[in-house]
Amino acid sequence: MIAEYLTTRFGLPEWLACGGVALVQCLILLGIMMFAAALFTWMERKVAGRIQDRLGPTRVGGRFGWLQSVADGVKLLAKEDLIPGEADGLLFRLAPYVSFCAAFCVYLALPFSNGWVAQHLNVGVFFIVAIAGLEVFGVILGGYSSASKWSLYGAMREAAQVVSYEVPLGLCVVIPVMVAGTLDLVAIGNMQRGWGVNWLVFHNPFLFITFFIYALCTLASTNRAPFDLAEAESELVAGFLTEYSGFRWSVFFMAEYGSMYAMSGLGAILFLGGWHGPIPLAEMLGLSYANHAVLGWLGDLLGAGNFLCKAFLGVAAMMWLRWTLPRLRIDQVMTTCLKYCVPLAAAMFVGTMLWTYALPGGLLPRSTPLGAVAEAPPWTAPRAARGERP
Amino acid sequence: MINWHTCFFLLFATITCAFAVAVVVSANVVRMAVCLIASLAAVSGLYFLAAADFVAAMQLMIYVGGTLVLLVFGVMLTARGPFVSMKITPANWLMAGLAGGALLILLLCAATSVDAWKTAAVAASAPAAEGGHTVAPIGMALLGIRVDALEQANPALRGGIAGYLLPFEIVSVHLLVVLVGAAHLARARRRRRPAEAVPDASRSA
Amino acid sequence: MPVERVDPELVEFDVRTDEMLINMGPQHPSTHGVLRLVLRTDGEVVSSAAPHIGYLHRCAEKIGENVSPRQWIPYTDRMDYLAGMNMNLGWAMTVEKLMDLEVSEKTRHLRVIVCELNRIASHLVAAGTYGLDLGSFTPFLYCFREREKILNLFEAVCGARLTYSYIAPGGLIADLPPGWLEACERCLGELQAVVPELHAMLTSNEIFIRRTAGVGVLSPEMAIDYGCSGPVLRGSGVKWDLRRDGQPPVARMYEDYRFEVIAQVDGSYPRDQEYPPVPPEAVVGDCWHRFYVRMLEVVQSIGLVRQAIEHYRRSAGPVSEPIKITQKLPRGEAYLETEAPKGQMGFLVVGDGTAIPWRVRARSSCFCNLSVLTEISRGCLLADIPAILGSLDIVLGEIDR
Amino acid sequence: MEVGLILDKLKQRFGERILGADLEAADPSIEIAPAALAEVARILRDDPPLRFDYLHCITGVDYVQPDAKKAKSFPWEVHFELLYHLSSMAHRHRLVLRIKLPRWQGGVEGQLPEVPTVSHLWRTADWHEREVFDLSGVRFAGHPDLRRILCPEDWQGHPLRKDYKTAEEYHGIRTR
Repeated sequence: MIAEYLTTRFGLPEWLACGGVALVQCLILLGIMMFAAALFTWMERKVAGRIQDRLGPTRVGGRFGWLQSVADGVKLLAKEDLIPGEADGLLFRLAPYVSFCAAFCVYLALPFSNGWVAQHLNVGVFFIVAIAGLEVFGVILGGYSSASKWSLYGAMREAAQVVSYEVPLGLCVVIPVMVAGTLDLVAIGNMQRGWGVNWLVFHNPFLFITFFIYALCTLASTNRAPFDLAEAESELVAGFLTEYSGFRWSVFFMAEYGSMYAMSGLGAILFLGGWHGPIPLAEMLGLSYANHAVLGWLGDLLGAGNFLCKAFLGVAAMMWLRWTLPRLRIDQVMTTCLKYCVPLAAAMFVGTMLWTYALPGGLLPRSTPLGAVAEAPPWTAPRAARGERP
Repeated sequence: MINWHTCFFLLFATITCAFAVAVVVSANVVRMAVCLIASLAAVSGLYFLAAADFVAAMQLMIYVGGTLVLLVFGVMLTARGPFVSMKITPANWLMAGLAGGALLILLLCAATSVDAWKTAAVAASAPAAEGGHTVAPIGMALLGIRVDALEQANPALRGGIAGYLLPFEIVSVHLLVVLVGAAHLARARRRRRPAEAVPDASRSA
Repeated sequence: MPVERVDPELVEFDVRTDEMLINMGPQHPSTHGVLRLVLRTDGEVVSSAAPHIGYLHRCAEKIGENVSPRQWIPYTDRMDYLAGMNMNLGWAMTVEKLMDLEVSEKTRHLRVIVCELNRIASHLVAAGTYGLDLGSFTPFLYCFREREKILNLFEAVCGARLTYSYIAPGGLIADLPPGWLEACERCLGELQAVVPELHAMLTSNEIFIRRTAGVGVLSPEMAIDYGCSGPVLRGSGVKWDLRRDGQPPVARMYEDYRFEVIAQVDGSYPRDQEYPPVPPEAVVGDCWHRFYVRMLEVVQSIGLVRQAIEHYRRSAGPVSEPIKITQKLPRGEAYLETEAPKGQMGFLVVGDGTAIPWRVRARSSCFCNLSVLTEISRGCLLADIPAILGSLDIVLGEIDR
Repeated sequence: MEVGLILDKLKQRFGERILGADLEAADPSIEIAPAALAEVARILRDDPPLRFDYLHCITGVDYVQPDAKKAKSFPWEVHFELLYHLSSMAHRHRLVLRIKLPRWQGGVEGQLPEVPTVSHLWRTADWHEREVFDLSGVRFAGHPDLRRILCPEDWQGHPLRKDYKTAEEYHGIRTR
């Protein structure tokens, strides 16, 4: 939409306009991811401090130590980037960026508000689940190329865990998609408009339990809290991260925080009504495109705020878990996946299927009928008509 | 007609071919696996360009996310594992080159003999439907609805194929059974030799 | 749970991987000091764990043959540096046994106060670092916040926070400063409140139970055979505590105190305090029980210190002075073991008539407790090694001496 | 059970191999011949009325006065002594086994005295014997894995011997 606005208004050559738009979108997403990573390093220390009855950083730049993440960044940049002697140089350098790209690509298909999405994919959910599976390569390469037994242990554990948790994650993601009838994230988000009751998580009891299984699988697949076996300090020193230092180490951590934020964002859209707050403020205040374009845009902005808060709360919950629970053993992690998550998710799948079959309209009166064909946001309509692609 | 479409197409095509060659050339096992991952990911990029979203995501998930993770596991778990590098003797090179070259020539002839592909112009303005929307038709075809003949006037022609759901399910169950059997057979079973009593660690450091 | 093999004759390997020899230590976050474990692992399963010690060996016993007993006290502090008072007590009482010295009532009660407080501090460190070994960071900070309060009390008594050298052969180097007893009672009150929190955070935490119950099971016979002592022995259900069944000098020190020996005898712990129930998966002698015994002993020690404060207030007279450096030692031998937080710490002194002992020997409890590691960690997983090692609660200063 | 009774019981069974006893000392002890250690230890552990199931520690004491000046006033004759502190949890009684050994085997400097091992009776003896071998220099026949436990593997000499001189340097590091 912006692309042909630029070509008509400023007469820019067509390819420059599209290239510029794509570049701007990537920069915005990268900015969000960097800001999120910085915010979370600061927040992790504060949450840990609060839980452990201490203050966390207070003196680094101002009262609440909010400059702590910048200080960390500078420290990591200044630190020497050493590569172990017999390490496989090329793969050692490549690993963090593979992990980071996988975490970044998830943001491409993630809608922040109605239509505010970098790449409006028809297979949004499926694309995100596929890309989330690639992050494990960065870890495996990192572990193997550090050429030390400990990192190999860490890499193998992480790979086994993430790969085995993709199964229940996929199942949990399919259930809301089945209820919503489409893979397109924007459509799923639009379906949950109106009061909080319309959120998919309250659609039926099975979906409610699925949300918690999804939370568990996200914890495991982003290697957090009770499942953080890869860098289990007490056993494997730092797992595959042992040999990394300085900027490469921070790229790995940005990837981890990025994928944490993205997965909790996906959870927010699939289960917690995406960019719709519990109270439909946008309709109440009349911020819709019907009245005026700018008002509609403000409504979307409010929606984006909603979405960011929900994802933020998801990450806060992950941190809260990390500082209270001890770590699970590798075989316990595997048994929880195989013996608890997968059968439970399958049962929820069957339950939801029967539920939608028995009560097509759903138990509660819904503001928007489910399964409706995805209504693209009004201003993107013209682009759909033409065959032109960026 | 230079636009992003052709530019990206060329980029992905070169990545695929280059890394495919790299797989063959490289000596280190894990580097081979990484090159294979790169080339298959580039193939998925090609699918995206051809507006086949579903197939592209499927490629990413099945090939890159599934098969190659197993491949890397296999490389890591084998006895000498990731630290082995294979020496390739000139004789092997020769034979491989011959076989590869012959196949390449065959493919090129086949490709150029199809007249539909001859005119470059046609390729440039392929009818790329916006955003793909291929998932719903694929789903319906799976269930047996003739997607291409949907707007057909007389209803008789609309149906007609039994759909691919049943064979699809049978094949997947079959594959599962085969894999479980293979895993079971692969388990090395041997009688415990009396000498191999539980080693008392304090005797040997 | 160690990997059970259904049919011992048929050895089944999923994927034939060769065994890997891994060095865990001497610099490793969870070996509680400079201990090197050579692990032979087959995938995640550890087939044998051979500890290598001696990295912190200072040969304190050789130095003991050149200095007088009074001057050797600082060396005992540095053996189990988490329980300096108990080490001093052991050496002081051994020399008193050799010289047949008797200390005043007031000194005896003051020694009980200080040693039991040090036991609480040592168990708090054990509980905190055990949480760290299993991955939960928070209990560590709660435990050390409480331990700081006890260290402040010790600082008021003898000026040091870790190596006190407070108890010397013959008596104590100083009496309590005024107002110390009230501060001590306040601290005990706060400690009493923290114990249920620790129980909630660790003992009855589902994941903690899953990680420790049934792991590293030590049978009572093996515990006695390997000479284990303290919470490791009591965790295996052997009701043996030197404070009650020790040699006469030690038993006399605790004779007018009411306390329970914490050990699970025929299925139950002494019910003189409320504590979370024993989970069904926990087997007597596993990591969970060793941790649990330590947590219950903290409450016992709080009770003991309260009683000792009462006795101290009632006893009159000065605190007895320690012996002079030039004090002559009678000819003969004396061996005495006292109940240190980690186990039975034994000292042997051979006097030859001069002021310098002829031979000094320290028997370390962790030395024997560690020797069990090979036996109980056979067939466990790699993640169980820190769990088992943490439950044995070893200090390398004491092992290597 | 009184040490005197234990002494009589052992004397009946082993006769002259029980060399003596010191019952009045703070820790009553019984002295036995080095060769008889294994059997006496087995009886002490397995005999129901004795039941010494807990071996506290094994200590090596070196009785020699290296510098000549004090040699005259040296109260003991020159020998090496091994002390086994035993106790029984069942009967709550304690005993010290004392074994007198020549400082060097057959008087030859550097030849370590030999004593049968008891590590098959009490598993804790395994490490304690290794420590006595490492620090005091006594060889235990039949010990499964007699290596140094505290000093480095290739350390010269036994530190707790009275006439021990630390080597000038160790792997190029000056020790004195």
